[in-house]
Amino acid sequence: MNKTVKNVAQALEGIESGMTIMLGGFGLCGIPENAIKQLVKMGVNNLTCISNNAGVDDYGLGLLLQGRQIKKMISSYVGENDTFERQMLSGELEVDLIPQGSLAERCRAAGAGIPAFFTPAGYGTEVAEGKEIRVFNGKPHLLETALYADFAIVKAWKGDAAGNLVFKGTAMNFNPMMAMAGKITIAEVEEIVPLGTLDPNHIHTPGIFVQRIFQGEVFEKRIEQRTVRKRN
Amino acid sequence: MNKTVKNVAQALEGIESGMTIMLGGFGLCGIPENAIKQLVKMGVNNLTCISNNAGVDDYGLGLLLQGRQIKKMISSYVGENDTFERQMLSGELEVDLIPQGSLAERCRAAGAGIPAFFTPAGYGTEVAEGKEIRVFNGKPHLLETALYADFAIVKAWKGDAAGNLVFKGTAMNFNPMMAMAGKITIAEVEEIVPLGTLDPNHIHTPGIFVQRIFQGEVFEKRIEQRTVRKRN
Amino acid sequence: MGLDKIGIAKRIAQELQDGWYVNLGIGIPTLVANYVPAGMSVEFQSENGVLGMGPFPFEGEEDADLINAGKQTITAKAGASFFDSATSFAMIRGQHVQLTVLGAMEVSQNGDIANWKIPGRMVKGMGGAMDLVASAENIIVAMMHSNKIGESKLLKTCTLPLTGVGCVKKIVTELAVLEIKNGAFHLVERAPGVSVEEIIQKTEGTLIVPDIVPEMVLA
Amino acid sequence: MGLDKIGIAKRIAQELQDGWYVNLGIGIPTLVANYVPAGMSVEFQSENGVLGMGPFPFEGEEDADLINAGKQTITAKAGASFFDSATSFAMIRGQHVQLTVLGAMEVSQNGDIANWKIPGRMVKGMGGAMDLVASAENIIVAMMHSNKIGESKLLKTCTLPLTGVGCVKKIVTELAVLEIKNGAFHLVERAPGVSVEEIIQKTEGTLIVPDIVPEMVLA
Repeated sequence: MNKTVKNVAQALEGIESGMTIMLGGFGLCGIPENAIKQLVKMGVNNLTCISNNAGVDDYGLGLLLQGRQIKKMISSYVGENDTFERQMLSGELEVDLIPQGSLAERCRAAGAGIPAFFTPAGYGTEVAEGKEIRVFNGKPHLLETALYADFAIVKAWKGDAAGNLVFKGTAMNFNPMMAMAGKITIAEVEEIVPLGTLDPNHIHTPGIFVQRIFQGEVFEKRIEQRTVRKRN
Repeated sequence: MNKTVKNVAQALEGIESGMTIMLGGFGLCGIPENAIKQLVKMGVNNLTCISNNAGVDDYGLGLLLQGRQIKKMISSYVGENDTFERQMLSGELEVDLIPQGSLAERCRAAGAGIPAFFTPAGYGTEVAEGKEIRVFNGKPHLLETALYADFAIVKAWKGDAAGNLVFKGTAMNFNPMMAMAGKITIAEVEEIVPLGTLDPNHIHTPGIFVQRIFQGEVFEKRIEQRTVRKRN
Repeated sequence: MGLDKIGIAKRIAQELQDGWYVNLGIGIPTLVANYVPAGMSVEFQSENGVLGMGPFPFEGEEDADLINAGKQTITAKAGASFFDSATSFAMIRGQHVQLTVLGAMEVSQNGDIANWKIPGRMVKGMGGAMDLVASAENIIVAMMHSNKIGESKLLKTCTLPLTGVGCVKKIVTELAVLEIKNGAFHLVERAPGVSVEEIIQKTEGTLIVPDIVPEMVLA
Repeated sequence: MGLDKIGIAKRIAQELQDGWYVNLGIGIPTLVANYVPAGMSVEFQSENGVLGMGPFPFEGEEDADLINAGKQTITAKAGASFFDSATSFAMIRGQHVQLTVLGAMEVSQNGDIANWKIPGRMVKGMGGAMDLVASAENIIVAMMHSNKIGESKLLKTCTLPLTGVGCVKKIVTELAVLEIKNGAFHLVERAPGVSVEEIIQKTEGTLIVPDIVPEMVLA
């Protein structure tokens, strides 16, 4: 099974305005930056984007916000982005804020055929409004439902033609669950390696969850908060 | 944090008659064989064992069945064990049979703080009796609850003093979820390697889920169905 | 008369499609892997945690840590992956597996299947079968048309405890290929040399027989 | 008067216990990692997917693929592990993390906490805070006693949208250590040189003051 496509344009074929798209990453770490640039180029709009964060003003999902391509964001944390806050407070951008653990689990649930589950996160807060509450082990929990997407776009370190993915460090974050949840999952990788190169014991996302894979052209991999210590 | 204990006896301290114990493995693959032998030696009984299978007559959990140490088995498949079938049909052994995917997910749920979730598995069968049914996406689902255990005993290939575990091949199976679900999780490993040896990108079970780790003395690793092909 | 186990496996292999992920149950279904049409890329998932199963190992190369769901020693192909049971059933429940082939003790004309328990006599457990049949879009049952004492296994209503309801779409037996729709078995093909009359006689459930019932073509 | 941020972090570090896994929020809580008592083994979990965080990297060794939940570049110690967000919150929700330290905009005397939203003015999102406060057995809030315009942040009732209810057990501010029980703040320690009167004056919620309020001892 060869899922390799030759470039980002081919990888993103079929994405249309109005669709729901999941994008991996935490902050700017592990985001599919080549695919995001391509979405800008394609000019699709009215998108519902499911992503933990919304990038910064001029990088990552911030680029799609600047171009007003996003109708609705489903995220857990959207600080660090003034465009975002402005569009949200002015009401031109719909926002659904979800506790980070619930966001991760709701993506996984979609991919795992689990339509709903109970979690304690958000009980007693506005997140619980309209949701079923049930007590387990003496503690109230909310019923949260699976989050599906037309396309999931994830970023991995290495991948192969079978769609197997390996992530590096904390660039893994939401990528594996989103890969599971997309009707069509597109993987952007830094390097496509020959089949058989990846140790089958070390594969983070088995190829079954991935429909298309491409090697990104340029990885800026911008750092949001460069914190260092001096050498003695 | 050094979670290494010097031998299986020390690892299993605190396990008492009447407790609920999870044991990893699928068939005879990836079972904590040293720990099982120690349970025989300890003579604890009235155990509730949660394990996908029940071993064979003279190996794995079959040893505990022979000694009538098990009061109740919670499993998905128990073929290949005559002692088991006899004790079950005679009524001396309580058995709760659970669809394999629900078993895996119920262990994970316990470890993940998710008290219950919906699954389609078992709808319309005796597994659904007494369970809440709800339709999602036009399809009926059952509400399944988390499965907890006093102790979880898992088997890994390699581990370190921090409790990080790496599994090999299909010996992984139920071990990672059970490691998450135990109030106390004991890891039996073939080799304890120095801290820092395991690549943090390749750890299957992060040490936070493991309270004690020991290197097993002897690994028979019996094969249930030896199927081979001839060389040309 | 009719197909042997290999024949059934060969016929089911014709149902495979390029790019599919397939879960094969214990017994006849396992044999399907040997007859993937040339030039077709199909990956086999085993619910104990492997994708990309290869053939049995060469003698002396068996690895106790590498088995399939039938507990048989196997190998892994280039591009294979190992994963835990929760992830494995995420693949199954989440419908990432395109086809499930499994055996059955009984199938009813509305697609119910029973294959895990004979009350008071035999209880092996459902293993992964309940998850598989509740989740898969495509389920093919591979079985003999009749049981050991000659009773039809294609019934109006199952008599044994169910594994799943209304889920079986297609059945391949030693005698025929049948589809289930609108609450009836539909005869699609007959095995070489098997008469329509024999199939009618050995099918207890409602059987719809078209005017022409082609004979299977096996390579 | 009172502690600086480092002082607050040092005082919280005294609450650590050997063998604990700890999640530190953004801001003051992050500083706690620098003051783990000697000889004590504590591992830090960051909800973006790392256990066993080490110090910041040396200049020039920053790795964009290795950050903490505050998006700061970090390092990993020997024995560290990386994992996905679902596994990370399994650790948190499943109570495998023994202590959570986080900041707050408001805390009420029954342990409610608000720290994610000011309606109409600021909405950053709750990030992992709602999962953390709903799950953790031990939650310590690290914050200033008053907000920028001098209003108490220790209230009878929170005015801002809540992050969690009845979950905060302990608060460390620049002025004091307080415990929450039976619907009231209990003064446990005062910062060096801070008077009980000042703490009373700056606490809007019900404050129980014992006869003797020891001064914090900071190394």
